[in-house]
Amino acid sequence: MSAAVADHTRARPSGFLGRIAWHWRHDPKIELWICWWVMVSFYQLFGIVFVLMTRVMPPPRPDWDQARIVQWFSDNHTGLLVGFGIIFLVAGMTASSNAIIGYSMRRMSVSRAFAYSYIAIYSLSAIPGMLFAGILLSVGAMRPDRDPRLLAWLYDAGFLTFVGTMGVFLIGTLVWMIAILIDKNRVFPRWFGYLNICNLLTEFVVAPCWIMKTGAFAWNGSIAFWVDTGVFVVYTTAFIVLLRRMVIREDFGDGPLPDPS
Amino acid sequence: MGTNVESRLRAVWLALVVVTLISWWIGSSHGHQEFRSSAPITYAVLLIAAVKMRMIVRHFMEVRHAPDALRRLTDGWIALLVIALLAIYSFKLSMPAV
Amino acid sequence: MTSPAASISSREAGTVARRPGAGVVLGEPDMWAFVLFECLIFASYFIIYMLYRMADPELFLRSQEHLSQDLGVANTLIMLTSSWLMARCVQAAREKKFEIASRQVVLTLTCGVAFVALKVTEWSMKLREGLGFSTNEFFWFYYFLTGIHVLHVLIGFVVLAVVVHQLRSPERRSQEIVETGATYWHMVDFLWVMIFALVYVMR
Amino acid sequence: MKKGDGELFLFWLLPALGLTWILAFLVFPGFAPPMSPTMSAEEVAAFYRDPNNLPWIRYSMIVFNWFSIGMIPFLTLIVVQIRRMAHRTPVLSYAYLGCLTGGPTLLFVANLFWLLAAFRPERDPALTQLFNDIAWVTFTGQVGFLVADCVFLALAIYLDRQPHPVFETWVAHFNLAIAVALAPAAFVAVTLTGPIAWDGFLSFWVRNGAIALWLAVMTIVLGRNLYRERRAGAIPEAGFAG
Repeated sequence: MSAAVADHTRARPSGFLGRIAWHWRHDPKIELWICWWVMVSFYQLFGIVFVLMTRVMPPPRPDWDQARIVQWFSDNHTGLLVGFGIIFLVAGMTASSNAIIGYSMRRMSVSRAFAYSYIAIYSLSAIPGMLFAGILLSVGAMRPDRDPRLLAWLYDAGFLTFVGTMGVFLIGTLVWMIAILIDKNRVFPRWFGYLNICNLLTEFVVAPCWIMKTGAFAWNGSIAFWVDTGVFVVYTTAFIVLLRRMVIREDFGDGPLPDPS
Repeated sequence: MGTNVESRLRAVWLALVVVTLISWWIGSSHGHQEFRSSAPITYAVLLIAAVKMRMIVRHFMEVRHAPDALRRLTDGWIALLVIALLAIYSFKLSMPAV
Repeated sequence: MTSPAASISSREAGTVARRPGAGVVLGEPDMWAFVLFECLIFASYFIIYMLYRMADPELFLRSQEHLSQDLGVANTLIMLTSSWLMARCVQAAREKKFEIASRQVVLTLTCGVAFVALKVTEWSMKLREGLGFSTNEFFWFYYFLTGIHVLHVLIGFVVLAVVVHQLRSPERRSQEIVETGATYWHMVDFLWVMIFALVYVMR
Repeated sequence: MKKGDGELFLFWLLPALGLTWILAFLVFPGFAPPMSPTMSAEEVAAFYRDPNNLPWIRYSMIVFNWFSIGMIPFLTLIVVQIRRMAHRTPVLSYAYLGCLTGGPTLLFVANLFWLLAAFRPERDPALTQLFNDIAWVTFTGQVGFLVADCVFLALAIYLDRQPHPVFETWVAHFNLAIAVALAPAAFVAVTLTGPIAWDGFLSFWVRNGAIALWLAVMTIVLGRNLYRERRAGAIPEAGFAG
């Protein structure tokens, strides 16, 4: 084994593409790195599409009249359609984030039930969390001449499903939190376990968006949207960094694989 | 030694209760049914809240034994929060409906 | 559950002669990271509340009249007392008086239950008076701030249950976990102090 | 009982279910030829009200509703194949597993809106058109999970470095090609005419053709694997032991 290590560390090239090729061929953690990079790219893409292209984040006002909503759809016609096209295409990238998080729970001293329930919950989270919004707002944007009452319904439905999907992320976060806090292997630091409480509580804080049309608790409100999104960004950044550390800490060696049977 | 700690905790608790009752007395309507905007009451109440929070943090949460950084952070948070709230109150800053 | 021996022994030394400024935090530092982040989140809630209040101070005063100051004070006293009992629990556990410590947590928990019961009573009174979440801006914040706080109290019940579980059996009794739970509970206490001042008393 | 037994039952479900899908696909009047996105609300309403169309819309969609979820056992067999590959971690099989419920669930949503549109065709034509739009955009545009499954499987195959890999390398190339063929359909809502509109060459013919081809080829490849494993007598342990 030591001979093999010496052999390919010597061959490790320096160019960017060369390095990628080296990792592809020799890095024993390549699957984990692929999942990690796909996760990071997904969140970058998500930010670009939702903030810059579709203008869905920060959300427009819930109290607009029908004329203003029709105006919004036509202002953002191309951005909505192309942006959500990208999201439809890459929706499956979320699975790699769920896979690596599920894997993190397999490294913990907890039952497999945790990893499996996390993967099961999150395998469908993208649908109420963003794809319904994408479908409804795309359908709104594709026919600007549709009856304004129907456009207004698509607008409401699109934003409420996007902002107001709560239970999936609430229970999913809860499962991960419990796993982290009872884990004896310290795969994640305990502060991150506690940070899960903050993320979990945002799902309660956002609930009034189903009731309010203006103010701090509406779907574009300073509390229901801005504070919650701030917490979510901190939380997401934290787990991306921590998952990277987890992958770096993994030590498979690079000897022969265990016999699969 | 243990009884010393006990009596200090009891003293802190008593002080907190007394201060709460004072802010209750300040805030009670004194026979008037109507609430009126009152800067002195607001200042007093928020400052009392700051003192209470600091007592809880210092004594119950034992921040007086904590590293300097944590002491500065908690004091800084309480001070900044109360200053910000009083500034908004004094200068009547308000927010468009968002 | 982990119980780093080093941290416990430094604690025990601390009970005999606390070195001022030696730099020990109550419980895990990780819990303190959480407390500080929660402070940031709640500070944003409080500031947004104040900004809304100053947009229409009259409305807030008129609505505030409908709250019962007495119930607010009762809640505050219950919360402060529970926090005191929790501090006593930490001290008792430090002195290895686990029976006493355990009793203090149970009393803390009882105070917590009384707090929630009182809060629920108060909410149902307001709702019977027709003052609901969507009544006006003041009541948005009233229900939101007291509601999110009660959620923290409910999470606190789980935390206190873990502490009781620790104290009950000689195999566990991790001082660090007891103190970590206390840190959480005191945070719930001092957040209530601010909510009480802002929602019930200020003018 | 040998571990791995029963996989052949799940496997042989697929050709049977495939027949029902082809049947329902051919019978649905909206697919032959595909409805144009440029139809006006009245034309769409007339399509659903047409007594020659209405029963076939309903029956074909009910058949889809019964059997389209049958895709999941088949995809799960592929997850088990990935678990048998020479990987150090199970993450790629988790990723594949995480994608395989999304596609059929979204197909359900499309199915729901087609059935809704057909339930009361006398409804306001604007509503019928809305339901029809949602159904078509969901049906055609939601290729993300399928694309991701193809890419994850390809990665898993490329990384399966052993003397006798579970799948041959061409299967990975083939899955990537299918992913590329499916990709344009995601942009279905961008235009109402041309190749990526929902009745267009790329979004309808290439997309659905690619899925049919993928199912046929993967059935053969997977079937060969399952029978080879049984002939060899050594069925590696399935599940998530890793």
